[in-house]
Amino acid sequence: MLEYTWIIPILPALAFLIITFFTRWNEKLSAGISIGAILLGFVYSLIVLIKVLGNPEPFEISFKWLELTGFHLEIGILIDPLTAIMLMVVCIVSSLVHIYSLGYMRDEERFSRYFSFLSLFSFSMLGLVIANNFFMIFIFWELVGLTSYALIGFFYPKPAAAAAGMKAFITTRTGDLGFIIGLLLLVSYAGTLNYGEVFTMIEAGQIPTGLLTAIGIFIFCGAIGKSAQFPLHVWLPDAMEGPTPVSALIHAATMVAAGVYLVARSATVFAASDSAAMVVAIIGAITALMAATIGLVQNDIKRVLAYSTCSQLGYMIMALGLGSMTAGIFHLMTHAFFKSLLFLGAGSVIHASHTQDIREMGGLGNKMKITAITFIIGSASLAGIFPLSGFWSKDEIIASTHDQPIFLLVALAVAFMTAFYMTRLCFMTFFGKPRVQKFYDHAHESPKTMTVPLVILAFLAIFAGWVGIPWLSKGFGSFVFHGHPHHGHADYLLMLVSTVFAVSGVTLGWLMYGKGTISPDRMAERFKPIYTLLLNKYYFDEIYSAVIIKPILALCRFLWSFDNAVIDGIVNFFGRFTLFLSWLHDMFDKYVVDGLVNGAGYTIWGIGSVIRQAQTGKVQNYAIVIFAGVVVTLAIMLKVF
Amino acid sequence: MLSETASLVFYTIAFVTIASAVMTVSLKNIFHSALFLILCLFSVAGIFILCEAEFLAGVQVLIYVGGIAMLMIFAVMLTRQLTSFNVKQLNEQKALGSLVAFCFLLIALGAASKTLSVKGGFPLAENPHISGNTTHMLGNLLLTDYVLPFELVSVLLVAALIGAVVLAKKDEE
Amino acid sequence: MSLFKKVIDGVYNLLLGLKVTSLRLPERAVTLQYPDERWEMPERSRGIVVLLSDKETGKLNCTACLLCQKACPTAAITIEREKGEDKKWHLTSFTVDNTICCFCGLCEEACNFSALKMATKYEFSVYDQSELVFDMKKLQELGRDVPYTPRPKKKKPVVKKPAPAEPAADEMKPKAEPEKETESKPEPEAETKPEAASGDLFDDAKKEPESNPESGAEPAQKENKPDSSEDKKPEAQE
Amino acid sequence: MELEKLFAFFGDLLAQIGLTGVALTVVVNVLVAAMLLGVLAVMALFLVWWERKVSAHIQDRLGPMRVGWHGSLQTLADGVKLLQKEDITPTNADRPVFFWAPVIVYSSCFMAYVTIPWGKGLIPADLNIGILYIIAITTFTVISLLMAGWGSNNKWALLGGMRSAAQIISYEVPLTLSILGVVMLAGSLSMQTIVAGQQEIWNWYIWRQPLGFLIYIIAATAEVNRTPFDLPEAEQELVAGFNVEYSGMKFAMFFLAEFLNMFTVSAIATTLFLGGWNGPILPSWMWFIGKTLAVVFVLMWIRWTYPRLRVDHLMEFAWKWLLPLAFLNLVLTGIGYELWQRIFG
Amino acid sequence: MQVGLIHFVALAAILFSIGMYGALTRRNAIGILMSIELMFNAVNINFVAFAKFISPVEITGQVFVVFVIAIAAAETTVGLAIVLLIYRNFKGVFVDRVNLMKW
Repeated sequence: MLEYTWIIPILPALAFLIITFFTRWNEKLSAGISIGAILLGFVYSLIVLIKVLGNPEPFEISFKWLELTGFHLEIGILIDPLTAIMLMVVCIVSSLVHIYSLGYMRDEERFSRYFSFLSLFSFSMLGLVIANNFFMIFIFWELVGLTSYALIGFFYPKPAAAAAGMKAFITTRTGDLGFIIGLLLLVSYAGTLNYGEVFTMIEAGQIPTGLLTAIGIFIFCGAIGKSAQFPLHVWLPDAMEGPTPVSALIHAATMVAAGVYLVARSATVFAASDSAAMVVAIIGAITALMAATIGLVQNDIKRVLAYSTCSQLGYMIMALGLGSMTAGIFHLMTHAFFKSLLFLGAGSVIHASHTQDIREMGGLGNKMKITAITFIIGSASLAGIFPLSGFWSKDEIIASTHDQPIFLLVALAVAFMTAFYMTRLCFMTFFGKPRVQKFYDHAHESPKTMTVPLVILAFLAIFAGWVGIPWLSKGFGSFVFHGHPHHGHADYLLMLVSTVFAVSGVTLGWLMYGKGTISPDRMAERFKPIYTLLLNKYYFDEIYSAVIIKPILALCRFLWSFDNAVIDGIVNFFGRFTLFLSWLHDMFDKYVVDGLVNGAGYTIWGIGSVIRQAQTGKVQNYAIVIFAGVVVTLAIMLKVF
Repeated sequence: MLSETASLVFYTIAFVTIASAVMTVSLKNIFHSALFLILCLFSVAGIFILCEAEFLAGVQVLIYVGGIAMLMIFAVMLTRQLTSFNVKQLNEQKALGSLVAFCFLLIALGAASKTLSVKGGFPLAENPHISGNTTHMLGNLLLTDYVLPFELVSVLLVAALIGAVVLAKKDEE
Repeated sequence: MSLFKKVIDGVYNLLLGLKVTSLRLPERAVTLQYPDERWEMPERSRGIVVLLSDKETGKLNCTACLLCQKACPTAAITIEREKGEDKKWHLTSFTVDNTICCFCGLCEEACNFSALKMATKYEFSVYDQSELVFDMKKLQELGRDVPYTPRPKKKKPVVKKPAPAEPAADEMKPKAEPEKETESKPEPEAETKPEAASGDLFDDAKKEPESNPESGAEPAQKENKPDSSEDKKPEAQE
Repeated sequence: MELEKLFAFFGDLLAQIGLTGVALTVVVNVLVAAMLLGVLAVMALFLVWWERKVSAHIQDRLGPMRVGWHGSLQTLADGVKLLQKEDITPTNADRPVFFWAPVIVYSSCFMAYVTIPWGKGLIPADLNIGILYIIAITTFTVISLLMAGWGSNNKWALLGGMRSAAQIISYEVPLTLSILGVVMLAGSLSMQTIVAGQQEIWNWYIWRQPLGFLIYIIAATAEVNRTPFDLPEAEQELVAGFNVEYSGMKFAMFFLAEFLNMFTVSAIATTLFLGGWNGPILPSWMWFIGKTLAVVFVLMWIRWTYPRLRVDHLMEFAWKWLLPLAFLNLVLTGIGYELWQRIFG
Repeated sequence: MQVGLIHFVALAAILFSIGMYGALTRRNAIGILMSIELMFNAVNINFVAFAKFISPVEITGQVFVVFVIAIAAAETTVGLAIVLLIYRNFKGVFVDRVNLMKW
């Protein structure tokens, strides 16, 4: 069974091909094919998960693709608990998003193309997950980036969408540059890119630690780009220009988690290099804190969620950097469910109210009960309210930081802020009085295809975390870390503290936006500089524009003028000079060389006109000569004479 | 060596083959030529069976008789003024041609007798009997040792098919 | 996909065709074994021309008035006549050339004396074309057993008057008009020639009397009833 | 099998007379051939009668009723009539070609019966290239049709012959490909082996090759020039096509060959797809003939249901539909076989 | 006389020579193609005969016959297409009238 796991990514790939080449003109059929493929993949990944649960030994098949002196590239699949979990997460979220899109994208143009892109994305993401070496993961990494680009810019007639797509692509490519450097370093030293072989070498200490640190940091660069970590996080909020289901799938649950997955996958590298791990942890912490603070003041519902994603990813990365792979992956899983739930819920809200600004919403809870309830469940899960799944995974992360006070502080602060901004979001969206009557009147509950995925995801957001509750003897930790059972010990004090932080965040949010005891405007007035800073996202885009983009453009302009004036001048001079020379040559050619050539031609023509009499033009005359030649040759060879 | 009966059959078939081949090249009516060509090809299939190549015999009949000869007849029918007996059917080099062909025959026969009759000149199998199912053996060989030529031939056939269509298609005005 | 739909439609229709033919297969044949069995011809079908004669006297009804000859568009009818002592024309020869007759029935229309009729007979194949020219004798022979309605004499309408007064008459009025003539001249041939009664007219007429059974219907009508209801046997023709 | 015993008996008898070796083989083979010829002649006569009856009843007619019970001897009477007819050869005909065409058509369709298994052990010769042999030998039919068309020196005949040849060559491709599916499953070209693979009704290849069967039936209908693919004969356009100039016994040979060909393709369909002579209780040859006649009936049913195709539709159907479908069938067969082997093998 | 390899080879040689004669002397392009088919068949006879008499275990010769038949089919197809073109352009199929390549 396991050796056919490659079918899971191949199914969406086939769907992509079929839609692109055959059924593009039939929208319903295209969507059906796409959904069918991912559902089949889901069923199969369920089987895989069950198999892996039964026997968590890593299963690997591969074959050599390219054999070069010194190293080889291979293609293969690796199924271990990590892969199985990721497969499950990707398949679930992907299938639900597919179904959701059926409703969300119903009236859009290029419906088939949308589904073909979704299928392609599923293919690349699933391929990324089951790859057994860094080379394959890089290929799928890029494919994921490509489809992300295509999907963000799906509404390309809108300039903002096109620009966002480009921004996402270029920013992540910056990170990928680091990634590929890391891979080149690795392959040049280790001679292989297969996980197992590389890790064995590292564990055996065959790679010097300094080099390992470089490799780790470079590989982490890729994760920084893909997972929108500081300082390359700027693309993720802009990516919200894409269709909301895409945001849910790619920019909340799967693609951005790829970075986390990559770090988790190469945990051995970071385990072997403390400084690399520290870099990872610091970057994660910075991102978590920074994004959370920005999220506090944003007004676009999707942007809030985007910054929240950013911050949660930072959280995971931080946990990974601190060596707790279980916590990171566990949070990745639960986060995938509740964040996609939130995004899909946000999509439902946007679909209903035709606005993305939460200041224009309010009171929507009356009109959209299912959306509101599921959204609040998701928010609570994200805020880490007991006993929703977010609580358990967040708790694991906080637990992993407990011997590093700074990180503990950061973690708790982020937990607090998360709870606060999610409460703010919920209250501004679903409660209170409608602020803009037009949008409120327009609002309505979304169709079944949209609400059913929401309900399923809400269910998962509640219960998915229970696989990792600390007092479960064989919990998530022992499963993901086969061989090194690591189940979290229930640290009740920490749990209490984190709950207190979360609840206080919720309370503050309720006070400010629910009850109105504390006026948010007054707060903004009071902390005006900070507020402005946060509202402008720490001026990252402006800084990048001033520091990188403008100088480069200036340099380009300078180079262009240099090129135009100096180099072209030289070239033109040589051109004119050459023209003169050629004129001279032409004269010589015409009268001297041509004379010789023509003379030779006339001579040969004269001879030829005599000889050509032998050519009858009749094919059989030639044939008889050939056969006579054959006969003579044979006679000579056989010594007849 | 073939058995007594088989030898008899061989002489019969050989006679038919040669006679029909002669008719093929000498008849004036090209349609009759084609029919005798079919007879000749059919008797060659008989020769194949004598050589224990049943599958090839089937293929020979199927492709030569059912395909190639049929194409010939079609071409004959599509190109008129072929059966008029007034037209010369042989060109001016018939004497020379027959001389060359005859020389070739002599040399080939000489070479064959020379190499085959001398002991040790040519290693003949001790038991000239193909054991096993030739179809299976052929299939195995074609898909193992000779898979490259096999595929190349398929490409060639496709190319020939397309080429023939392109050639024979009337230009669209 | 319209292509798939087309294919499915096509296959469905092919199967439908098969179903239709297969349902036909076990049905009884509608054709007859011709020389053994024959269809009854409808009474007004137009076969060959025959000459009618008076049932009692056996003399031809023809008065040699030449009307039919003039009416014939193909000149198939040739009449020769001579004036007798009683200053009336007498028929000497009446030939119908069936090779040129077009069976239009104009002669029958033209005849004022019920002298000729297109009989329902259609089998007159012969080995020699010349045998197709029927002379008077042959025509009379053919017309011997042909049922017909004699033309009323001039004063007849007066006799006919009482007929509508009959109890059943009001119902049959629209249809029975031609029939009333049959009342006045009872048809001796009716019993022997029942097949003639299976024509449309008689069939229609039959039903109405049955609705008022025997309530003073005329004898002629009583005769008609058994005629039509009694018989479907085709062999009675010959 | 009772017939096997019969053969054995004859063999013994001949051996007792003193025949041995080659002579015995020759005599036995000639006897078998003669028997086969007899059976086939009777079968052809029966089929002609049956076709007429089936067509008549489909059209609510009676069909032949005069000669024998429900006209059962009608074909015989027709045969006698044809024998008496004048054997006309057109003046400018290509005489030898004109003469040999019916002979070749008849003998080629007769030769196909060498490898058709009539029952358990009832096969004249179980060649290991069985089905290939049949496909190969039936191509002579085309040659003879072309010969008939050419030899008649008549434009209708020539057109009919060429149409027929074009049609048969075109449809031979999907036909052969559809057969290949069965050959792949059976792993052999031998008819007996193929039959042996279909012991029980659920083993019949029709269940594993439904598409192949469909293609085969369609292509076979076209192969034997029957409606809806009867363009070569198209009475309304070509006044009966290649055999327009034939009369008397030569015409009868074409006619009988046509019906025998129908029987041949049905017999092949039976052997390849419908389990051949396998069946319970009844003797195997009865099963074979019964199944074959059932297929023949289907062909007749089709003939009297559908109208004739247009000539360009005919070619288009063969090359654009049947051929891709046949390839698809082949590919599916390969994949299915492989998967079957992987999962259950 | 019992038949051995030499007989087959002789038959093939005769057939080949006949084909060669036809190819060299027939004016009709279709006739030439037919003669070429005869030559192919002569070669095929040699192949199967050698396969039988020299290496009956490895029937390599028969494999080559398969290739020869396939190539013959391709050759005929293209050849006849060319013949049809010749017929269309020169209003006849006599190859000695096709002499545009001279001089």
